[in-house]
Amino acid sequence: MINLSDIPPKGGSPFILPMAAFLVLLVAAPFLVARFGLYHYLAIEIAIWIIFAMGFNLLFGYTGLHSFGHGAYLGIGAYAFGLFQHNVSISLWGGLGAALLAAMVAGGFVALFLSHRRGIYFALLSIAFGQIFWFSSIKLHRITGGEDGLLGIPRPPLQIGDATLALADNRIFYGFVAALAALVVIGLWRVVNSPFGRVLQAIRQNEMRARFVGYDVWRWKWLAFTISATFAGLAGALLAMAQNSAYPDVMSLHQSGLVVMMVLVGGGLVNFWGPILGVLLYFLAREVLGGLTETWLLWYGLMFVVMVMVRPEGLAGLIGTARRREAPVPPARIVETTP
Amino acid sequence: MTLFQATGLQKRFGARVVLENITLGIEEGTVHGIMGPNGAGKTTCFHLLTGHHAPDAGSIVFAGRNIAGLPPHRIARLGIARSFQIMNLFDDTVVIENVLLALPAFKAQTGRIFGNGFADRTLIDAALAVLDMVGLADSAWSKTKSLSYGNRRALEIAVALAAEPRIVFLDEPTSGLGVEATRALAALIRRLRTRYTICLIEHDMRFLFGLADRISVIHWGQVITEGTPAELMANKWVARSSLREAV
Amino acid sequence: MTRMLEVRGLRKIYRRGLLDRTPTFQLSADFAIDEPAIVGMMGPNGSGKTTLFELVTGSNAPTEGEVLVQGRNIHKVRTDQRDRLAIHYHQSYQVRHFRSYTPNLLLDAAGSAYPLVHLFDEPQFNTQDGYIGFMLDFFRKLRAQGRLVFLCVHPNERFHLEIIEEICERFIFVQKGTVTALDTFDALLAHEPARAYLGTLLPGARP
Amino acid sequence: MLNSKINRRNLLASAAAGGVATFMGPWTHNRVLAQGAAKPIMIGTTTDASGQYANSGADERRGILMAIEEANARGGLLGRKLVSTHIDTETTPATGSRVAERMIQQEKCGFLLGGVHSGVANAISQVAQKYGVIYFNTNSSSPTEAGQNCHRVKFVWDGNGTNFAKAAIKNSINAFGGTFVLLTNDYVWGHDTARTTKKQIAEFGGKVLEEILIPQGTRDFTAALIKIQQLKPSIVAAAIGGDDQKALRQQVAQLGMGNKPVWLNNQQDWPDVYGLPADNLFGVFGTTWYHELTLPGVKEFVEKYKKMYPNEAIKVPGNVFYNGYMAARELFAAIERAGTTNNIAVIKALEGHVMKARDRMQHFDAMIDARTHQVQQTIYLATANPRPKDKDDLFALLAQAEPKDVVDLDAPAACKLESYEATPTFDA
Amino acid sequence: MQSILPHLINGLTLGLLFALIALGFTLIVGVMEVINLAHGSLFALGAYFALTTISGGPLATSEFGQWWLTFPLGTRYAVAALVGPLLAGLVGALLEVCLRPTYGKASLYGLLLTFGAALVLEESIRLAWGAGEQNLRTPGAITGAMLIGGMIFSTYKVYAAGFAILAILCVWLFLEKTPYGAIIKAGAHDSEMVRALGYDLGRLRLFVFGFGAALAGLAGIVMAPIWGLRPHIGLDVVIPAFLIIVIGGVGSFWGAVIASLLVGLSVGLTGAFVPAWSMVSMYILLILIVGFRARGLLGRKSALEN
Repeated sequence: MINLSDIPPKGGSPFILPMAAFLVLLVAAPFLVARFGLYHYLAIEIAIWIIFAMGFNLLFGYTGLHSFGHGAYLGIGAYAFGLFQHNVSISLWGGLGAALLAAMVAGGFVALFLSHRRGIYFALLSIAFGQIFWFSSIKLHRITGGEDGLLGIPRPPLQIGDATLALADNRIFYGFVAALAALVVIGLWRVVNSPFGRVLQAIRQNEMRARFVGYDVWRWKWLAFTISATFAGLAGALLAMAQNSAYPDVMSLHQSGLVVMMVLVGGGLVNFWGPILGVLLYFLAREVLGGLTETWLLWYGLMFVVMVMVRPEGLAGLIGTARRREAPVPPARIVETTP
Repeated sequence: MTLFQATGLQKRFGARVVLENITLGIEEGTVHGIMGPNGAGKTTCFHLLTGHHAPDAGSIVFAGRNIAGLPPHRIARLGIARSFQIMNLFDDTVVIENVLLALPAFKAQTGRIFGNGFADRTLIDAALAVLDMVGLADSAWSKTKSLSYGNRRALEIAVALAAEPRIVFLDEPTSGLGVEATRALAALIRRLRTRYTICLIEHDMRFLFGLADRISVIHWGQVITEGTPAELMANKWVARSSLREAV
Repeated sequence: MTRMLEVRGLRKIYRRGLLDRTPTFQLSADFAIDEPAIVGMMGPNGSGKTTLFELVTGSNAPTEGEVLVQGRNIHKVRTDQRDRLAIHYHQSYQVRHFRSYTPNLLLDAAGSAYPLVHLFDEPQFNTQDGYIGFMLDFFRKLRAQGRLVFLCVHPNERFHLEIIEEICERFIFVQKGTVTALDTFDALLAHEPARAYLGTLLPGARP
Repeated sequence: MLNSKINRRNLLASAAAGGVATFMGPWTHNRVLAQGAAKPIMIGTTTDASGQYANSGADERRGILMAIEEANARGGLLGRKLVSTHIDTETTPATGSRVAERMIQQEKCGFLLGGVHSGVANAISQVAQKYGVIYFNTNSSSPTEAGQNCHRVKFVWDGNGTNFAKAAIKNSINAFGGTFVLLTNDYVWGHDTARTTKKQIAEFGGKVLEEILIPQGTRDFTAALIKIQQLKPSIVAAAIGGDDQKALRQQVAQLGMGNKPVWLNNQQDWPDVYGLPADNLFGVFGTTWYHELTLPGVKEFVEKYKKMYPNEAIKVPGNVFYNGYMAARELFAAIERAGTTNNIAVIKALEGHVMKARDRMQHFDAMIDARTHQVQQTIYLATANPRPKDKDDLFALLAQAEPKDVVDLDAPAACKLESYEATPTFDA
Repeated sequence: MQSILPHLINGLTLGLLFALIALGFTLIVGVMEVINLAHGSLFALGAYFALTTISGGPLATSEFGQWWLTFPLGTRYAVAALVGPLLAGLVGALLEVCLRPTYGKASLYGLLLTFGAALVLEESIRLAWGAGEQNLRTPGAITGAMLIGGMIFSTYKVYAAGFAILAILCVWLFLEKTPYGAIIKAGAHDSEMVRALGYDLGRLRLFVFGFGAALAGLAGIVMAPIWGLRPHIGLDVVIPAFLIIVIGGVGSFWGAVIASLLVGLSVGLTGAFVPAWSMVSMYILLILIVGFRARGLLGRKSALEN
């Protein structure tokens, strides 16, 4: 396996080419979708899934914990946001705060059970908890609206100081989501390169060694799970705003499997940018293939199978292999460029 | 002064008693050897001493404190470092990162979720110094995977030393090494013995007899005998064996 | 005073099958050892040494008779505590596999924290590595601590006999299921089946 | 069958219309549209092609397509051709949301039709309301669709749980006795339907012995069936949907429990029962239409279906197809009545509109309720046909209820339609 | 007061059927340490192939088809019960070939590949047989109902449970009492040893995967008359199978059987007393058991832990 973030020459500095490319893409997206005959709402959904997938990859790719029930925290965020609007007050920041808190608490609770487990037992328990959340979201229909979903969730206006910006229009809302996505991606880039992120990666590489070097692995795994659940909660809140509703389906095993698929196809196991590539590929494939054939999932599934067979590192791995042919950075320079 | 004292350790796995009544003491500043034939329980004993397994009975006192049953990371933070027999490194990264992760100065700042873990020049220097001790400073920025077998062994030791331990446990450091590398390793341990207390599990008895101050022999899950190399050599059957040439 | 080990009217009969009751192998033993000692045991392959060890440690049930370790019938001791009375070492590890059809709840406690009888089944003696010396030290240490040590050897080199002579105080010779206790090394050498078994290793015989 | 030839042809045709737009981008598309006065009216069919209601989704879509083809054969609407586009809503509300956004924003659809799953229908209608695009919920029978979740732009075409319960309970108590066990799917539709059922039972002097909640996704009903045997009710009123219903039906048939006690199922959608053995069709259930109704026009309608879809697994039209067809046809009629595609004008043309029984091939006139936007129509009670004419003749009709007798009286209070002013104007 | 006995019987029956479903899954997991998420799709495939065999499928109108349809349903059903698993087994073998590049890599890859394969198989079923509900007909002799202690039980379910017991015993005997079983078990514990003994590990894996897939197909044929048959039924199957494996402990045959019975009992009993929670009860069971026993009931150490 290739390292997720080979020690970067400028270690953790956000001023790098891929970051610039990502930000440009984020800004250009509304124009690009129109240019390719797609629609704004798609750009919103992609940006939300980027937040979700990137947060998920902190757990999946960086810490090496294979959660298959992460959709649950997306859903919890969405419901928390909606319930806050319905029952507390119409407030953007309040709703986002509630969503983050709810997902963090739920993730933190589940992580108590999961952190001591490894491999398939971890995966299965994560599925079991995900299913229970999913099931509860349908079962508690008095609160959640059951399988019809929690409807009529408003998009509260964005208030910063005295300035107010209505988010009802998809274009403006996209701007808001994109800004958050940019913050999340920059933030995560800093996190994975920070001492904190280094320890997570060390745990992925060799849990036993990390323990004997003196890290309380259990606590670190708990933290990673909780943090990534919190990111999912943020994505969930934005999704609730985008759809004006919160639905139980996003919590289903199927959807949780999708994010794993996206992250893997994109190359999240080997590259920071992998999840973004995966999300883009999935959504574009769905729009383009889905517009041509109703059996697009068959083709996407086939592509996925072939990918796992021949190129399990995913898209980013493909790009990475091409790049690694270039000469490696001389070590001396790496040290020197750090202040 | 006895830095590390294990008394009456017992370990069962299901119905199987793997270790029985293990008692050994390690004096500060010495090299203590543990030897025994294959399958005699050496590695399990090692796992017990370093906290990988908790003993079913008995006590382990390190610097006046009973550490039996503590989780490995707590034991590690008390100043006990170990290497592994099956090499156990952070393989997806570069050599220096293995050492960095073990530095107490790095551990102190792992709460930082922003910023660069490698921006701190003093950390890098400290890690390089440790690598230099085992002769790996030149490979600091190479991929861990690309290291030769002998260098990986050296890195195992470097990771253990980076934690600035009071006692270092080395699990069969010579296994798989050639004559030349073994000799280099012996030289390295001789250099280290002035700074650390060392406990070595070894299969290679010549290596051990040449280095250790005291040796415990483990067989059938028990300490069957113990003494200085000279005391052990006094036995006529030992004197008849090829060990005689080692000392 | 209780005897260290008493093997009383012990018989083990293996039969061909459930229906065909023809005995295929029989072992009978009747001996007692009162004091801590190092006992050498010998006998040709298939003579029943390992069966005798298993019977003494309680991992094999006798057809009749009993084995008393310090007065306790080992077959009536809880299976998870039998190794506190007698223990069977197989080359480099310990055998702790017991079978009993009576639940442990109904059985007695061992009443000992460390095995009283140690049975070493053909330890690997190799002059090269020096472990012989450590092992012999260990046997002596056990004896000094008041334990009974059985040492089963299958001598095929002369130094094996040297080891036996050096360390063993008493001997047991097993031949075709018959167990003979012998008090001294000389008695062993005088025992006719033993002589036949040792053959060329005997002092004075031509190698 | 979803992917048989005729369907695929339609699919490709619509893909050609939608697909071209996809690749050329809306610029090209818009330029073409801007030039001609005869720009086509885009109709979005938001039917499920996968998931739990894939089969029903395909059937209602066939109905919609048949109505479109008829309208185009007559020269289109207001001199404009009708072009349909379809995207799979996957029986998933979140997908419905996205599909609606795409239909309106990218495909420039002026009208959306199709919906079986109430969650999907709600998701679509929320988006539709946001843009002011008229949406026809063709086949979802949750009472909330015309109650708390109603919208100014949404019209609900199917009879709902309340309608069926009202048609069935009184008759059943008189005929079979008054002790009930309720089998309720543990989600919104199940609970809503059960609530009405309980109310009806109380009103007509029946008694509920127990309500057994069945989680969605239940495959084995033995535990519930054992309980029913132990409780010995005279009637089991089941509100079980989709796949669960199919599994239940097979297991009840296996046990031979289909006749005693009497089973009152809610509506049985034709695609769900078509092709099943006769003993799977026990009990009394509701429907809005049947292809063997002895009413004028039915024969011709069935012939037309057979001609258009000769290779379908479903050989005759059923209630789901019928709803899809009728909804689309009435939409087009309303556009013509309004003389414009302006959404408010079309909505006003639809509200309160009375559809003649003869046109709808039902026993009584139907009406689009202006307060709830639900079509109030004839409800038929049916049971398995003991003497079928042919293998498609599955139902024996027992009775028909007049719309006024089965209307949901609570719905208008629950339904708060948005005002015309609060509904964005939209011209297709 | 309702009697609890019928519910216990029902729970155990359900458990046996779950065991039948999980049988092929546990075999593959045990030997190859691959979580086969396509298990449910192979289950569905087996039933669909049987369906087509019974009805004659595309050949129904040909001369051969007409001749075939003259046979009584019982005969055609019996043939279908052979053909279905066989074809499912072949698809399984094909899947194993696709899996080969993932051997020696993290177990995640095998799991993901089979996840993709499940997607592909389900969509293929939809293409080939349509999205609608299908009905697998069973011979008259095993349909209908029987009275046990005053309660009606489905005759078919009793047969199915009996068949499940038979299948469990056959697989167990095969694993325990035949040399093939010995090799397969050796493969589960130590693939090096299998190689050292001179067996072709590739062929062994192919066989085990095919065999496991065939068992899945067989379970599909047995379960289809009870659960019905639709393209997406795979998910209803693979999740219980997955849970059972983990509750029972990876690699333990009897662990899986015991776990199946536990899951059956929990679903059956909650179905009787708190029916709304019956579907989720198996997850709660999993959390309770795996929460306390890291490797399930009878699990041993496995590469899947990493």
